[in-house]
Amino acid sequence: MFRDGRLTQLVLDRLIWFVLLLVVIFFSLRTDNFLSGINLINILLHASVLGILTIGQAIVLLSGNFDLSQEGTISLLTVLAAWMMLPYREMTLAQAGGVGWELHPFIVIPIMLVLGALIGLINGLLITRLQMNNFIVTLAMQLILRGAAFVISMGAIMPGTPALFNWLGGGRIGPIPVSVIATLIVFLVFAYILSNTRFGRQLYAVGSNRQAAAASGFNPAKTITTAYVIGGLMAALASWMLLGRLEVSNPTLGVGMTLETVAASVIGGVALTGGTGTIWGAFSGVLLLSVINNGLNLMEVDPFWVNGVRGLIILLALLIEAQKVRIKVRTVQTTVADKKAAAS
Amino acid sequence: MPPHSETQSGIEIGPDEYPMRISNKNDILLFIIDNLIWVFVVIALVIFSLLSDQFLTPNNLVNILYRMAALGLLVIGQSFTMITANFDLSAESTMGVTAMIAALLMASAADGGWGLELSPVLAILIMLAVGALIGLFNGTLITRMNMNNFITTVAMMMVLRGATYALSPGRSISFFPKEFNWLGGGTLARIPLASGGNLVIPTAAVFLILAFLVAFVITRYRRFGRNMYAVGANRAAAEAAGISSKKVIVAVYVISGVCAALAGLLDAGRMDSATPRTGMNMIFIVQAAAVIGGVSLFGGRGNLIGAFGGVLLWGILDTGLNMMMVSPFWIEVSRGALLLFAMFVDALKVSYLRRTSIRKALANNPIGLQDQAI
Amino acid sequence: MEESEVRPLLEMRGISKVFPGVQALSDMTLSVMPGEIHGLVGKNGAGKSTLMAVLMGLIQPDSGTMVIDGRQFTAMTPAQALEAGVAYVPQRINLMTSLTVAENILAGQMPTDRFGFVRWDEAFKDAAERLEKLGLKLDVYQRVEGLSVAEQTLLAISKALFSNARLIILDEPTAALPRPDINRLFGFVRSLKDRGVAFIYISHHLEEVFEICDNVTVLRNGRLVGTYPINEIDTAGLIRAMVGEDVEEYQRKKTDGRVGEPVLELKNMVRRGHYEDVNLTVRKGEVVGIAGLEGCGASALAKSLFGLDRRGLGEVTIKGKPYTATNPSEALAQGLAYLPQDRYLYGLVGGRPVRENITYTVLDRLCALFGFVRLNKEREIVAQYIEKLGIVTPSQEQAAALLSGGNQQKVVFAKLAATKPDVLVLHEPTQGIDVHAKTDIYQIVSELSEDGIAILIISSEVRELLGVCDRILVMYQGKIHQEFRVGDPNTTPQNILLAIEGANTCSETAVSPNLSLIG
Amino acid sequence: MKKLNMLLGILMALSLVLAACAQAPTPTAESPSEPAASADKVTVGYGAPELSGGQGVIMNGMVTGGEQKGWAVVTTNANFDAAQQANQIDYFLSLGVDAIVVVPVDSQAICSSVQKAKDAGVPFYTIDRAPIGCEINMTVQSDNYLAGKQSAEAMVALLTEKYGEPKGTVLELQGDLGQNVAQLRGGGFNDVMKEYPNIKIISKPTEWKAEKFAQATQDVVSTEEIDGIYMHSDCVGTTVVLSALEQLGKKVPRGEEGHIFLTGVDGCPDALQAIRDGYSDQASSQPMPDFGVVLSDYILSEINGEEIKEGTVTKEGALWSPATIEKADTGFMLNLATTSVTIDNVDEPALWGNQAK
Repeated sequence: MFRDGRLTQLVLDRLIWFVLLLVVIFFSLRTDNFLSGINLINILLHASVLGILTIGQAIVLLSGNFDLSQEGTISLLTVLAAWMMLPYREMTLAQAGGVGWELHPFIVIPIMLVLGALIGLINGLLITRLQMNNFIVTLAMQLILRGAAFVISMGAIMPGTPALFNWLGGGRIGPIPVSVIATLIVFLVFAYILSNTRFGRQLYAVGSNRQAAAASGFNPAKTITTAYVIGGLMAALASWMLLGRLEVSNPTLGVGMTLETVAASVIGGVALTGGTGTIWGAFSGVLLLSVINNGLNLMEVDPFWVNGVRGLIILLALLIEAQKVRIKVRTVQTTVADKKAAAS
Repeated sequence: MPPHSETQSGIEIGPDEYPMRISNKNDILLFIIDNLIWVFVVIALVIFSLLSDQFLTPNNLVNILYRMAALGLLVIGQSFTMITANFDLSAESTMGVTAMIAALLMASAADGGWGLELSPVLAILIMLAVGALIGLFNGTLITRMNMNNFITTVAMMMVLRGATYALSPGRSISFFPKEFNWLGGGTLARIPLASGGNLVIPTAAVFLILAFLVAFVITRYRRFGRNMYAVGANRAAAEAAGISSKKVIVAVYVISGVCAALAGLLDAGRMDSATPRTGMNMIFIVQAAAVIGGVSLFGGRGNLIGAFGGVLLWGILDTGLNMMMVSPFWIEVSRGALLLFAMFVDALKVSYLRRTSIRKALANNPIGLQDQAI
Repeated sequence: MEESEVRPLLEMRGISKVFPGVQALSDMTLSVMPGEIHGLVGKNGAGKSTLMAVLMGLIQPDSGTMVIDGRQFTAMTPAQALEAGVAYVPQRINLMTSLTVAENILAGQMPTDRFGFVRWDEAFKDAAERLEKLGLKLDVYQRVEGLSVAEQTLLAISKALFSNARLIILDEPTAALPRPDINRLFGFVRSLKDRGVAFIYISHHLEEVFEICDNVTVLRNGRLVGTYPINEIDTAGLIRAMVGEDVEEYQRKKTDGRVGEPVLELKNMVRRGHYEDVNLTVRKGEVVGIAGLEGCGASALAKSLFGLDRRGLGEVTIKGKPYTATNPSEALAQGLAYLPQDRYLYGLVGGRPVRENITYTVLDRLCALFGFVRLNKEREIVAQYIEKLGIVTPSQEQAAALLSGGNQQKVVFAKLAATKPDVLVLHEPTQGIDVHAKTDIYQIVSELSEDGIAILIISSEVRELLGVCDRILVMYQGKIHQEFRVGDPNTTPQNILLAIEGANTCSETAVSPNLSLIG
Repeated sequence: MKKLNMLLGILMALSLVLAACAQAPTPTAESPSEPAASADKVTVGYGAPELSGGQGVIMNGMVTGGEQKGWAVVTTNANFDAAQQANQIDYFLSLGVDAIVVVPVDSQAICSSVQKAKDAGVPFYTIDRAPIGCEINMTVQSDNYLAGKQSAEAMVALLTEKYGEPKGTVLELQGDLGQNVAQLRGGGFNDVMKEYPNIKIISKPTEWKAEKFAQATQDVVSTEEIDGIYMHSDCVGTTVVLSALEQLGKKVPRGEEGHIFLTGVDGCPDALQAIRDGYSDQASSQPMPDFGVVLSDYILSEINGEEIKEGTVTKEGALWSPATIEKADTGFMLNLATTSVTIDNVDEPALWGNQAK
């Protein structure tokens, strides 16, 4: 069974899921209603926005780049959407109405998506056409976008987005939140796209060996740009979802999410160097993070300690996860040896 | 390091790690291009002194260094780790936690401290030790446990920040002995100016320059420094040359930890207090400064002088934008735009280098594929 | 003194290593005398690399002992191996590309003054001098990424020598070297041999083994076949020992060059500094070889044709239609496929499954609406090629990097063949591939040509060209220097080698290959 | 060539952006060209700790106060970063402003800057939070600790009304525990609650992040029996928490079975609206816009060399009046009254939440 270490590898490739299981067990022991249906839904609910974002981040990472601009996109698009939809209100302090266009959500949502894609396109072009450093470009983009969000909103919140708009973020089908269903669908779609479409192939090829990809007739620049456009689109989708759930825009929305998405991706086995990792891996990372956040909310932890504990758990998860590398090395050696045996 | 990551960004063909030979025109040109960051610094200085007449005063210029001291120390630490192709995102929290620990050690129980009321010197030594320990821990996890350096340090960042909140708990601690504040807040000298008034030279400003000099000497003129580059450039080859990459990596994390502790010392000394949020959200700016300065995110490239330039540039932007009285609502946008602009000019440099393939390195690497493929 | 003369520098006895499911080495014995150049041959997977890994301390043997220079080891660490004076020069050069030549040479031991500060001036001087001793002309200030493959190989070998190694393992050192460099290398190896340094020389180029080695050890399936003094065995015998049965040299059924209309036509191709007035025609079903030294313009020509490099002036037509491709995708679209020399860098995406690697070039044809790949169709095609080219892989999903060299090359072939090209340009198609796989590759080539594809082979292995091609063009200094039609009486290896060297015969270069070819 | 054109194009675009930033419409600042601190014109430097929610209001208040007097008010934003705030005060000093007004990011860390200002002879004022451990000219604040207490008392009353005795479970949505605003608002609340052992407090930190308000509410309310929620900031919280409750089907108006009591500090417009609609119960409203306006009077009088005296200050129709000025060891302290807003006084026009800009 273990002869060629396939089973071992099978397990190792999915180790993160076992880690996840461990964490779940831990929390269900430490808290009462952790495993209650409603709470499981909560977990998925929190996994939704982060999940959508992480898809974008993971795809950009797979192409061998970073996207730090996503959280800026969220700030800007949430503010912009509220600003376009809400009726004009004489600006009471700290709280603004819209610009007065009162656009219908069906107009606003496409605008958001287009803008998101556009931001991604700009990132992509700057990085591929001009060979600008992806890290800095997207970081600068983040500053610009969030800054713009503040300029538009003057720091004020804009509450009361229309119900139609909120459906994605806040609506429910039976007991299941729409956002959860939507997120799962998006994950399915992209998992399929990455494994079964031309783009998916190009993404992995470009991410793991750019020269070979180019020599196979691919166009790395185009692929990377597309990756960024998807990143932007996902950010836009996430903005829609988030704003729909909160029903109020706030220029500080999305602060600090970049780290979370990158963390989720990497925990899920997406390599920062590109080319390795899967959407489902990223999904497992997202789940792990949201399980931890949720569990800590249910546990009676000293509020001062919450973040510390959170970090600790992630650290432990990584520690377990990391052990596979050693074992893997051995398995790979064997497989190679097998090949050699087979060859001779 | 994936081949494309290199071709991605211009600045990674940054300043050379070896002494430049100025033998012919090309080399001089190359030298300028390689140190483009300094051109940026000058341009920024000129622009802002045109826009704001309070900008180009000796005191203000010195103060830029003074304000960037803590950031600068973090950049040094980060550059060390980045040269070996690692990240240390926990640095910002290390800075916070060490400062807080020192404060707790010195403050009386009445002021929310631990009531030990240690002498500043002792406190400083301890905080540096703690910094080193954190670095050691990071390094060990990453080298011995094969944990991904990025995500590990992110987790550590959370842990340490949490610890800072929990230790304080949540409160700031202030009013330290003069000796403790000397490095961060003290002044070294007052030089009377012809224009009247004094040129005040803060200790921190001088210390920053010294620190960068030392760091530069280490990375260029010590074996350890060269081993760092070797490990970052090609870990396997370094191993083959008998360099113990694990030792080197652990060492750079320790250094990064100590630098973060020093940053904490500077910050706490300057503010005369340690807050639970000390250092929060600095890390990306730190990395940005390093990268603008030509330190590669993927190891083996860049030098500390360049990184210093990066720090200066950031400081100038910060000061300049504030002094131009740009509305706070607009300031972030401007900062981002300027950053983008710097990157853009840098990109121009690379495309120029490739056109006139002065350096075979560029002719060889397959950027060309990408261009034609479009 | 006396016994140290007779005492072998390296003695490996009864080395065995079992990986789960495979006996990688069983009771291997190897003994190398000081100043001996010891050939180590065997097909891929015969256990050469495992044995070397044991010697390098990378793998701990299950049983057996090693005696290096009188010191006995049962197992050792890489550090110990280095310390004992064992150095390894891998086939794929492993240098710090972003650092200078000097730093690569002195890595880990930069000269320092008494305060421990690195002395750069001395470092560069020292490095330069060391290279000088080897007769190696390299700019020590240059970054390695700026060096050519050949230069990098030489640098890597020199590095091993600088680390005061007593026993140097050369793994396919000549794979990417032009003849003059090979001669320089061999000359150098011999000079060291006289100083008592021993070499283990791993190569698939048997003629080189005959040229340089004193003794040769043959492995098969992890077992020792035998160790022979070089002058007591010939090529045929060696191959027999490696393969286990007689394989006569491959001979493709030659087509007559005149039949079949021209497919690929180059007219007055000029790219200054690379090649000038190149005119050549490849006809349907014809296999044309290009031989020449590194930098003779052949590889530049091939790269330019495929759009990996600027093309320069001149007219190219495929089947009469003007050929205008400026990048690989256009090239493939216009019917020209190229098998790159470095399959690791340009050929394969190692991390991805065989299936994907094979279909990269034809995705568009496989894609339905919205670029969705029709998977079953894909699997079909892949299965075809796996079967047709006899690729040995446990499944289509196997990561390409885990295949043996020969099978990897076959995958690249499949990738190209899948595009159903009119013209196929092969660059060193059998580099670093074992004898068996080579025969397979030749088989594939001839089948493809029978399918009517015009094939252009650039190779440094003359016997290979003689075996496969209808015509052999020799390029020298950017020009087509001479043409040989296979079957003509004057088409002998010697003449071709002479032409490659530019006709002006310098004894050493002309003679040494002869020896090997006669053998 | 094409490439070059594109480069130029982007170059143009970027320089435009830059221009935009340089001459950004800065409602608060004079154009950089003329020296900020000229003899005739009074310049005040204002340092905000951040710009979202109530802080934006306070800044606007200061700006309007200054503009009424024809001053130039230079504004900066420290983004929660004490060191950054110190930098910005340095800039003020090098600009030679006539007075510095700051909402300290950190009440203790500010003191080093205070010292600098003293050395430079520039008067120093703080709003919303007094410094701890150093003396300044004046602080205008409405007691955050008091605000917390008010919300706590309201909550206790509501719980008593519900159960006949003070008991139940309350979720406390905390701000950033690293900032003493959150500490004061939490402290005031918990000090009151200490006296009622039967009231269980579940505290969750949110770092003022709307997402975290939502998540904590979702997680806790769906798994625990929650009677009430106390928010350290109803500007950030109200809408978010209510929508979270709605999604849980627990958004029930006052008086009906299963209504969850909602109290908070700030008194933002939407909080008041929620009170009107019957979903929220109490808000401790601070006269944020008035801070700056009131302070500007005292700055003016000090510039004119008048002394600030202790005693009570009254202003017609202002909710904060009567206020008291007392001399604390951190300088003069003007405490503006905090109003506990309930359904009874929610329509009071003087509430800042009801005022238009």
